[in-house]
Amino acid sequence: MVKEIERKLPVVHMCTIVPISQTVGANRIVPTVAIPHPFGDPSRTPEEEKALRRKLVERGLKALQTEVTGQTVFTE
Amino acid sequence: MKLELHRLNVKSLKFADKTGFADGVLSVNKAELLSLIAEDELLGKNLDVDLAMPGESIRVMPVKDVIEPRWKLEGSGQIFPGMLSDVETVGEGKTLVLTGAAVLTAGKLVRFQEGIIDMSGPGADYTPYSKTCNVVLVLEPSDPNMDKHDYEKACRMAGLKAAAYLAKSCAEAKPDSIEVYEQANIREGMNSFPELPKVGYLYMLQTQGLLHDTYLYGVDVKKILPTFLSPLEVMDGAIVSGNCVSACDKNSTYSHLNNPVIADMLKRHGKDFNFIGCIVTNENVTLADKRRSSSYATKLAGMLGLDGLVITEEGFGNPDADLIMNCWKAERLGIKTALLTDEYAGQDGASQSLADSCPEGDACVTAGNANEVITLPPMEKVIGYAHEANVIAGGWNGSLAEDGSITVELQAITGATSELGYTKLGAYTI
Amino acid sequence: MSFKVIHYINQFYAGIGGEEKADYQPEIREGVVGPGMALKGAFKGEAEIVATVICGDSYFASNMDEASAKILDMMREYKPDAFIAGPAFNAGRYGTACGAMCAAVAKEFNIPVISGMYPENPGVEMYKKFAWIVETPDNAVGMRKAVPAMAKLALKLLKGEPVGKPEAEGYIERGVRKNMFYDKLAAERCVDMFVSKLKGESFETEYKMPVFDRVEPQPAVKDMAHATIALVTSGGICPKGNPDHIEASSASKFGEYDLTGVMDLTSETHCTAHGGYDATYADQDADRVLPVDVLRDLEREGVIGKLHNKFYATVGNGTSVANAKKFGAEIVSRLVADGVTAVILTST
Amino acid sequence: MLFKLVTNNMNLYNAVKCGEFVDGSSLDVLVHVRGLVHLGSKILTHPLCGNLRPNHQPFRSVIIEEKKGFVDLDSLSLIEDAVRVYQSCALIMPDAIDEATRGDYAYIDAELMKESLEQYRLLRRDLL
Repeated sequence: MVKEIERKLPVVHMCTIVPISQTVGANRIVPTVAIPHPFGDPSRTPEEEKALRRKLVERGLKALQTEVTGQTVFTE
Repeated sequence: MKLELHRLNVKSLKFADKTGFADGVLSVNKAELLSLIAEDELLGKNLDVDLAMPGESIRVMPVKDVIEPRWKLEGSGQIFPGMLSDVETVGEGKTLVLTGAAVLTAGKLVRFQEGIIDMSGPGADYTPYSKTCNVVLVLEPSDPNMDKHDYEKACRMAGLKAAAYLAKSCAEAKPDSIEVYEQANIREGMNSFPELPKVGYLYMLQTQGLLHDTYLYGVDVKKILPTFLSPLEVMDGAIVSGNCVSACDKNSTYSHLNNPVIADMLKRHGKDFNFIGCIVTNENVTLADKRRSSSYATKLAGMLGLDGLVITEEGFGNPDADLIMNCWKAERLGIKTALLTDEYAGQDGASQSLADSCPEGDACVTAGNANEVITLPPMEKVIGYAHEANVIAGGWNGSLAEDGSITVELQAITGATSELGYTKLGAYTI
Repeated sequence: MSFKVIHYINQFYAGIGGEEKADYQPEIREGVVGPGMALKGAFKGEAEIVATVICGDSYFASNMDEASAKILDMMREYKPDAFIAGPAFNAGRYGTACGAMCAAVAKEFNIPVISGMYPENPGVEMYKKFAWIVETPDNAVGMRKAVPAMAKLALKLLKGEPVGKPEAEGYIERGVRKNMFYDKLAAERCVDMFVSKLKGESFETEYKMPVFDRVEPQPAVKDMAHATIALVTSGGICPKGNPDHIEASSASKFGEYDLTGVMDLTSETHCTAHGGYDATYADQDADRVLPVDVLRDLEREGVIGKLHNKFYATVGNGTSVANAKKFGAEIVSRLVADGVTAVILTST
Repeated sequence: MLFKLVTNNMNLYNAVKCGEFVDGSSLDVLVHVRGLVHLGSKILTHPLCGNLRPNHQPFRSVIIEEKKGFVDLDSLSLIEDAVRVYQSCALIMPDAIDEATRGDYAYIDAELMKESLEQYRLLRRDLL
């Protein structure tokens, strides 16, 4: 799916299991928290959780604004 | 290392007063053979020996192991070292082979592991052991509540004993043919055929625990680190099956002795490649073991400077993980691989065949889909227990019809999808 | 006695009419109608078309279960030995109907089912497992080529003759494994293949393991403050109640959902349809899979131009590569049409 | 490190120091393990052990190291594959088979796990 999108639009794949993302052919990859809650962490307070989520989304936006030539994993 | 196989071509079987071989007929003294296996007090009183010949309307089930009768006439050690005989190294000298004969161990174990051998009809096409003249041991435990480890061992030993006994009793006969095999030591082997690629055989053995075990010189293979072995040792019974699951793709002791991959690699040695030897490895249940063994086995291949490995799997499911690890670890060391496995694609053939895969596994031969369903028509005679069809692997409740026909998946047929490649079965995508 | 075949065609090939008649209800007629004539000729008397089922494409598409049940009932009295549908060429709804009917007939009567389609017809991907689909050109000009191939395959199946590999027989690979006896032992075949691989010669593996290809990355987004960002997820997030009935695994569809005015996903409004992970956390707060709340904040703060007012969701779990590709292609063409700049794809 | 057995085999559950009993099918066991792996637990024994086709294995037992954090990739691919295998075929429910056969299945399952349980010191000594 990610490859088909990438044929026409820039896409950042945000997911927990980076190797799977690499296997399916994503070019911009941002690792997330956990499979059942990629953008959250139920052990934190709702405020902390949202801050965590925002950090991840900002990282995703940064990835979209970065030129890449091949598969790149953005960890900060 | 030099081994001569002295072959007697067995074309028929009969019961007689004396066990021996003449004019293609293997005579069996039933009482003597019975008393030999009855020595084991773990076995019960109602033991029997029966004969099943190719083309007869006979069904043998459930079958545990198939063993080819062999006996060493000369050379160090004796057949099935560490198991039946002393632990001395084998693979040299002269070994008598009753070609065309086999011992089948049949009887109840834990119930759902053993297979079916039909001597005629459609089922016969799927098992290599419908073409052998079979001496069938029908076994039972002396105590129905006996520990299953003990009983599995008793059955295993009964088969090996019978096979050795039959061959030993024919030691005086003049062989119909003699095959000579020579295996150079590593130094010589490495220096011969410098223009040819050096290759090995990675021999994976089922080792998951009770009823899923294999023995090397009597050692439980799940406890070894991968090790190097000459193909000639395999011909003398260095590897013995203690494996009962599943009938279609467990490697019988017979198929170890006659390993067709080894046979073909020896045939092409010096022509297409330089065959250096076998690396034996295991298929254990823990992931640490799987990682260790695959790394170690491929490391051995790397240390030997091999250019290629043929890899055979035993079993399916989690051994697929071992197969795949062996494959990509070898390929990443620059060692080219070809894989031999079987498939579990569902009765309709539409499921994914293997539980694991890797892009490096681009040369893969399969011995067929073990889930394909077959109906075996009734036979005039059943040796063993036909009603087990309802509980063996590959059968289901209702597999056995009233007329005696049995509808099962191929996995219930002994050797049907042999991953040593001992049948012509394969699969393709429609 | 020749074999009895039932033929399925749509309203167009029955000469009833085009799109305006696509809601035509199923009927069965004795004997041959339309392209059945060509089939009949190709059978050369070895099989006979005893009846022809006609159904409008739209009618079938919008009443699938009902239509196929009705058609099966109509067919019963003819006791067919085989079922042939189409050929449908590249007509999507016709192909889907042919495929669905083949699958239903095979299940109900356990007889050979054959259709003919262009490889890109969506009916192929959906039904190739259940039917023999002969590869045809993309339009009816290919009728002359398609019909004899379908008839030949049908006769082979009716006579119980073994069917060869797809390329030899002209059908589209079904992805189903079938056993056969080769001339050589598996061991010998393996060593043969091994030698070919060592020598660098070409060889054909007997079992293909999955492989993956790559796509060139798109250029970066230059002006994020004016960009429209869309959210897409394979994590199965959908409005509560899963209105489109997206399957928990092996999804056959994706959903398009409106985000107009949605500032935050809550347990009241959204849930996950995904069956491949513990749904507790996503059901409590779907922002954990699809971060709508944060993107709304960023939109308000001007970090991004805006959040696209629709999001797209499917379930990645067990979904076939072909379906995933199809979803991706369809979604991105809608996004491009809506003027979206870039995509955040979230997966679990 | 917390080693733990996840199983639907009551006999085995009763024989270990640390276990989690799943009241259900073999697939239920695998799905439960999958949930734990998704949260960071590591699988220590292959979820498909035993050379029986899934429709002949009413019991499943998996040893895991329970923890939270990064997903262990080997564990993940193993458990996802195992779940896929079990989802693709008919299952036997433990309570749908006669007692003698069920006993055999439970025994085999226990035997296959025994060495691994010993290796991770999970077997209760008082039962040895």
